[in-house]
Amino acid sequence: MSSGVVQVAGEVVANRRVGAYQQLTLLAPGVAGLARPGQFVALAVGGPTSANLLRRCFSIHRVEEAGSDGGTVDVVVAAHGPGTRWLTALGPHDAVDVVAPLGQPFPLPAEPVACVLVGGGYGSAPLFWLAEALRERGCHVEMVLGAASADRLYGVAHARDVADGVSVTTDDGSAGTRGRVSDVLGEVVERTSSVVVYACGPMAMLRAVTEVSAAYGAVAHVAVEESMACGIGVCMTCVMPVTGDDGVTRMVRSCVEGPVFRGDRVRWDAFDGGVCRVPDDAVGAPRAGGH
Amino acid sequence: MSSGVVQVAGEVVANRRVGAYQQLTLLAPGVAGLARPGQFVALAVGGPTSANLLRRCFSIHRVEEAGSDGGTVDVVVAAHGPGTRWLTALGPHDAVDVVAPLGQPFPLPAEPVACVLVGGGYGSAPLFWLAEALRERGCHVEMVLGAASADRLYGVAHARDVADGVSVTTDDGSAGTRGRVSDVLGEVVERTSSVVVYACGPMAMLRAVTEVSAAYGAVAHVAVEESMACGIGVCMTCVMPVTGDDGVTRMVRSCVEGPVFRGDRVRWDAFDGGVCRVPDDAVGAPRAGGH
Amino acid sequence: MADMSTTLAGAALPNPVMTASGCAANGQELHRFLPVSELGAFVTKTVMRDPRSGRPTPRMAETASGMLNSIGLQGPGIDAFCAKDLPWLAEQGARVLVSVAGTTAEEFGEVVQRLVASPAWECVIGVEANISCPNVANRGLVFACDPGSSERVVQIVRTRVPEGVPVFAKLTPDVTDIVAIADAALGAGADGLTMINTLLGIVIDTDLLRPQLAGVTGGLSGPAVRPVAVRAIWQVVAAMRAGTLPVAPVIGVGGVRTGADALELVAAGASAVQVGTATFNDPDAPRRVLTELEAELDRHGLARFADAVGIAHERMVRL
Amino acid sequence: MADMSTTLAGAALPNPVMTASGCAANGQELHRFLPVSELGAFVTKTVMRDPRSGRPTPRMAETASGMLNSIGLQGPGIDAFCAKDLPWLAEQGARVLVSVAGTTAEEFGEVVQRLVASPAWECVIGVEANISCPNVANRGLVFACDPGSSERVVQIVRTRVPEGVPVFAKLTPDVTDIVAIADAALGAGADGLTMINTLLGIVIDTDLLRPQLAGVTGGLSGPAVRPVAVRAIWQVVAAMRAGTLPVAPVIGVGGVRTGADALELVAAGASAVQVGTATFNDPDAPRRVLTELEAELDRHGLARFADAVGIAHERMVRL
Ligand SMILES: Cc1cc2nc3c(=O)[nH]c(=O)nc-3n(C[C@H](O)[C@H](O)[C@H](O)COP(=O)(O)OP(=O)(O)OC[C@H]3O[C@@H](n4cnc5c(N)ncnc54)[C@H](O)[C@@H]3O)c2cc1C
Ligand SMILES: Cc1cc2nc3c(=O)[nH]c(=O)nc-3n(C[C@H](O)[C@H](O)[C@H](O)COP(=O)(O)OP(=O)(O)OC[C@H]3O[C@@H](n4cnc5c(N)ncnc54)[C@H](O)[C@@H]3O)c2cc1C
Ligand SMILES: Cc1cc2nc3c(=O)[nH]c(=O)nc-3n(C[C@H](O)[C@H](O)[C@H](O)COP(=O)(O)O)c2cc1C
Ligand SMILES: Cc1cc2nc3c(=O)[nH]c(=O)nc-3n(C[C@H](O)[C@H](O)[C@H](O)COP(=O)(O)O)c2cc1C
Ligand code: FES
Ligand code: FES
Repeated sequence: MSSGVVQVAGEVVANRRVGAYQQLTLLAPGVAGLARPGQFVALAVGGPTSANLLRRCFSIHRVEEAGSDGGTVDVVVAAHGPGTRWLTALGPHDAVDVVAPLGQPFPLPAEPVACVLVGGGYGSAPLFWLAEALRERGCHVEMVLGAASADRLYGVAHARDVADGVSVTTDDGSAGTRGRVSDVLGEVVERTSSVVVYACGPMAMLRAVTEVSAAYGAVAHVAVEESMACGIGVCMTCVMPVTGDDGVTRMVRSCVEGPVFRGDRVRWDAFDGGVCRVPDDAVGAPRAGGH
Repeated sequence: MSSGVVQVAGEVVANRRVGAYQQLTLLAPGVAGLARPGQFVALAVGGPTSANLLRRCFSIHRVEEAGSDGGTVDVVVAAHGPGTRWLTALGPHDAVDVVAPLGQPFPLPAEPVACVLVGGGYGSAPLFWLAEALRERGCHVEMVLGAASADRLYGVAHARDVADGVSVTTDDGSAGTRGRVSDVLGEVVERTSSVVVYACGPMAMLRAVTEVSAAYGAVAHVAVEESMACGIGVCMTCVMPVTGDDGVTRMVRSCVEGPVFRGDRVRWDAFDGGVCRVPDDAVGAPRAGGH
Repeated sequence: MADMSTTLAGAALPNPVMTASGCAANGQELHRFLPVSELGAFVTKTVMRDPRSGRPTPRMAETASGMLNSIGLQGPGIDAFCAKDLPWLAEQGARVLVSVAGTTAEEFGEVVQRLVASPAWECVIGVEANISCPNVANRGLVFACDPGSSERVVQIVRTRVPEGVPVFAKLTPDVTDIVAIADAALGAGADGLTMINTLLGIVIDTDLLRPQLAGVTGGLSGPAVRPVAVRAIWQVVAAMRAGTLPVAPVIGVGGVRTGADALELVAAGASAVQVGTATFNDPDAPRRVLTELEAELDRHGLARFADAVGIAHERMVRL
Repeated sequence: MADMSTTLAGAALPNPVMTASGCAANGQELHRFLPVSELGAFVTKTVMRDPRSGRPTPRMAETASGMLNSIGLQGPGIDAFCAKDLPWLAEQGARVLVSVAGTTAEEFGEVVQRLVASPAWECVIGVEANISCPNVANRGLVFACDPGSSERVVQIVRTRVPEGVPVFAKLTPDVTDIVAIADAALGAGADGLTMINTLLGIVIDTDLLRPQLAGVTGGLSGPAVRPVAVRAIWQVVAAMRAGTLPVAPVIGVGGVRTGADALELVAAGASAVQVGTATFNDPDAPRRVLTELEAELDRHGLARFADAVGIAHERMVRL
């Protein structure tokens, strides 16, 4: 576990609309120097009278190390419930308490191999500085960005700057290839002889990406999005079944041991219909009668 | 009960510091035309994610009837707990839900008599347009404004514009006479041969004003400030013992039957140490054993 | 637009949204904001036999997403209620659910007897027995904390209310086993249940370092308690569906502020929903909740409100 | 600056603020934000005999000023706890209140037996018996819902914990009469009480129209429930002061987010305070609560924390 985490009284520097999302730039001294691609921030919402106690988690889109101001962090937020609606409505100088960086980053390859970065919807947000980090290491980087519709794609133009190739898919065909990222991923992996795939997006997409990657001989690192109450590892709400190096499945916390996991270690068979069961072979699984 | 009340989505037009207070001007279409001096507004606080459900009540300081914008209402707010802190921090264009006007206004005399208006702290807020209304009727109007210290006085300069004479007291002597409003009130009533005293401020002051007024032969109308959960007469939290025309004491709702009561009708004997007991002779008072 | 009508043990209502007892007085004040006839039913402040002054003040404390109240059942008494309040409600065309209480089981009976004799009785679509109030005969213990006391009250009330007019027992959540209390009430003849009354709570005034309410304890209400209300409804309705409790309609109450909140109670099994504390925040809340609930049903493609009642028991994931 | 030390049935603590069981894991994660040795005591996640995977997900739902959780007591089991977690806490210089549970009274005993044998036992300043968990021998009914079951567990735990180390029984508020349960626990040898555990609740997911938690019910916590915690503490401490319950220290927990919140529980009678859900909002909450509580005591001119304990019972207005 990385212990490089801070809690800071942040402040909104900018809040701009990007497609269906709001991109927030937060002044958050100390975060930029610690953060790595794949980690996330946990933001308090609603201000001092808020009825919403739990923090909201967002992938770090980019960081800017300190000038005199201590550094900023960017997140890309989809307005959904009360917390994200509050965040997306903030203006410059508004206060936001920030805990960051949290979780495990994407592991970077030791060698300059070819990689494919796959993002679904706002899931592409953390992939751009990952692409930069990979290219700095001499990796060939291609991106596959998908979404339900064109306005829900994030960062296609940016992708063209940081990647060696970009493919786009939309469910409704309003941009790029009609279909899902997993429909085109195999071809990209094959063409680029990629050995690593990085992905961030909805669970169903991550599962498909894992399967396609495996079929084409690549290892997938996926950043998951489980419902989190604390984000810092103390509440045990964000667990999911993941198989360890020892071949044993445990219910692990996606906030501290994830959010990035090897796709082939995630027990996708346990996820169904919005519920994740405890596999019978998991450590401490309930015996008949349950607990 | 006046039925002229509206609920409107208000908006902050201005919020300026005045001494220890913030004076808020709210765009609140429809309120100005209905309101009379002594009535109050009930404001929702904290916005859509608020944990503070109950409305906060404030005396109407002034109203401005519609230009094209539907009219405004001013309140003078002392920051105290979470609700008033939220309100006093609002800026132009911020939204505030307004229910107003509420409660019974100060009764105006049928004849052009001499009157004294007594305000304690922000309690002076509703007295200025009352003074104007009284002077329009030809009344001689004097004001007595008191507070703990000079910064907690509200509207002394304004008072000089709308009243025929102004006395000031502070507990610490930082402005005007050192002492309480009730210390100077008798002299003013006597000098002006006033027959009516209007007062707004803390309970202890209202009680003293009532006693002094009676001693000098004037009738006191006092605007009380009881803890209110709804402000509209449906919750029964804001009751206090008041004697009716029939000589019978009842626990009446200060939000609909008040906040203005004849001082000599209020059962001051029931108030003690921050608690108001039910007088034994009140209608429905608990018998031995209680309820 | 979904068909919003609902039926509660024979009482047919055009829509399922009501006020909650004690949160709308007896209608006249709220009527300035929303016509009481637009409500599925208007629920009166609990009325007792004699006029009551209620408790000393302070009577309320704000809490996180809720409030504490200790009104002490202040009211004019049943005779004044029948002479003034009920006729006024009848005149407005309101459907009225009258909430009654007594400090003894017999007093409940007396109140109902006088109520039934009221010339305005025809506007009454049901009687809600507020058994979540103190029983002087049992050390002031709340009737609904004890199955036996609950039974006695419901029996008397049911006997005095004419057939065809349903009786609802209003339960407190402050019990170890709410299904047992529900069972006692239904066994004694209640036609339905109202759940939940407030939770017992205390707030300390940290300036004065003493209880903020003059009466020390108060009832906790508002969105803060909604999960407890949903749970109580769920447990009782699950028992009905499992055949271990007689089937009867439930009126849900507790923490409803929006249409989505109301839908939670309905999906858990409530056939109607009362809006209480939220009315203090927004005098228009009961009407707004109805509009929002309609929109929720439309969004889910449910043609009839009745189709949503208890739906979460069917859609529940079995593990 | 007030003297913040407190004593709990012989355990002397430098200050009265603790984490709450299950809200700070076993310390390592929180330690990144605040040194666990600065706490009055660190309260561990409830540990059981065997490793447990806990419940399926979703395990949590946000509620108005609170949340619902259904973790299902996930944990590594007592052996791993003694081998790894407790030594780590001891190394940091933490004073540890170990929360234990079992699905039977005997399992409680086994857990304690192994705990006491741990080489790191010396950092343990007390054992908290989480009797607010399901008893398989009694249809899964929570131990603390029944005086008899509570008694049996406390007896076994008290027997196995060496003398001089206090045992606290952690009670659920979901009972008709919490004083009766407190009486059973104290009668069986508990040295103190921890109040309160979560309230049973349900949230319906209004998109899916089914319970949001995979396990259907969950425990409600956070500021929403604070008035219930204060009331529970008040009732039990009032009974102690009235001589109808043995006098014993109470650890208060439930909805504490600020120093003023903590002071509410203390003034109602708590000799120490745990901070749970608020830690999810602010990882620094336990330390901040302590600082704010000190400031509150200074503001009131109270020289010693102990002077504030139960003060509201003395300042209460007698009507
Ligand atoms: C590691 C991680 C990275 C994420 N990155 C992004 C991002 O870059 N951009 C973005 O728009 N969203 C992101 N999300 C999802 C985002 O956290 C949720 O959309 C948000 O918390 C919902 O809050 P709300 O108030 O709108 O909804 P509500 O439904 O009111 O939230 C209620 C509670 O549930 C939790 N919750 C609800 N949905 C989710 C979810 N999908 N994931 C985790 N917790 C949830 C919230 O934290 C809160 O505690 C990420 C989530 C995780 C776990
Ligand atoms: C008729 C009337 C007129 C008032 N006029 C003014 C005014 O012109 N300017 C001004 O600054 N204040 C005025 N007050 C007092 C003002 O309502 C309270 O200061 C304010 O509600 C406190 O809210 P809070 O969030 O700061 O405090 P909190 O203590 O958090 O409030 C908690 C709850 O208690 C109620 N409450 C607390 N104090 C009071 C109080 N003194 N009176 C009524 N309810 C209270 C609040 O409405 C809220 O529901 C008036 C009160 C009444 C009843
Ligand atoms: C101020 C107040 C007064 C109440 N008075 C009564 C009452 O007289 N009779 C009754 O059965 N319930 C009474 N209640 C309880 C409500 O009817 C309702 O059951 C409870 O408040 C939960 O619903 P809510 O969260 O929507 O308010 C009262 C509640 C409040 C807040
Ligand atoms: C996520 C979570 C997990 C919890 N786990 C436990 C537990 O293992 N053992 C226990 O005794 N209490 C547990 N609790 C209850 C808390 O210790 C505490 O009693 C309760 O949450 C009320 O305090 P709060 O409002 O400060 O959170 C848990 C609470 C939460 C929110
Ligand atoms: S979100 Fe709390 S442990 Fe992961
Ligand atoms: S404040 Fe609700 S009746 Fe007066």
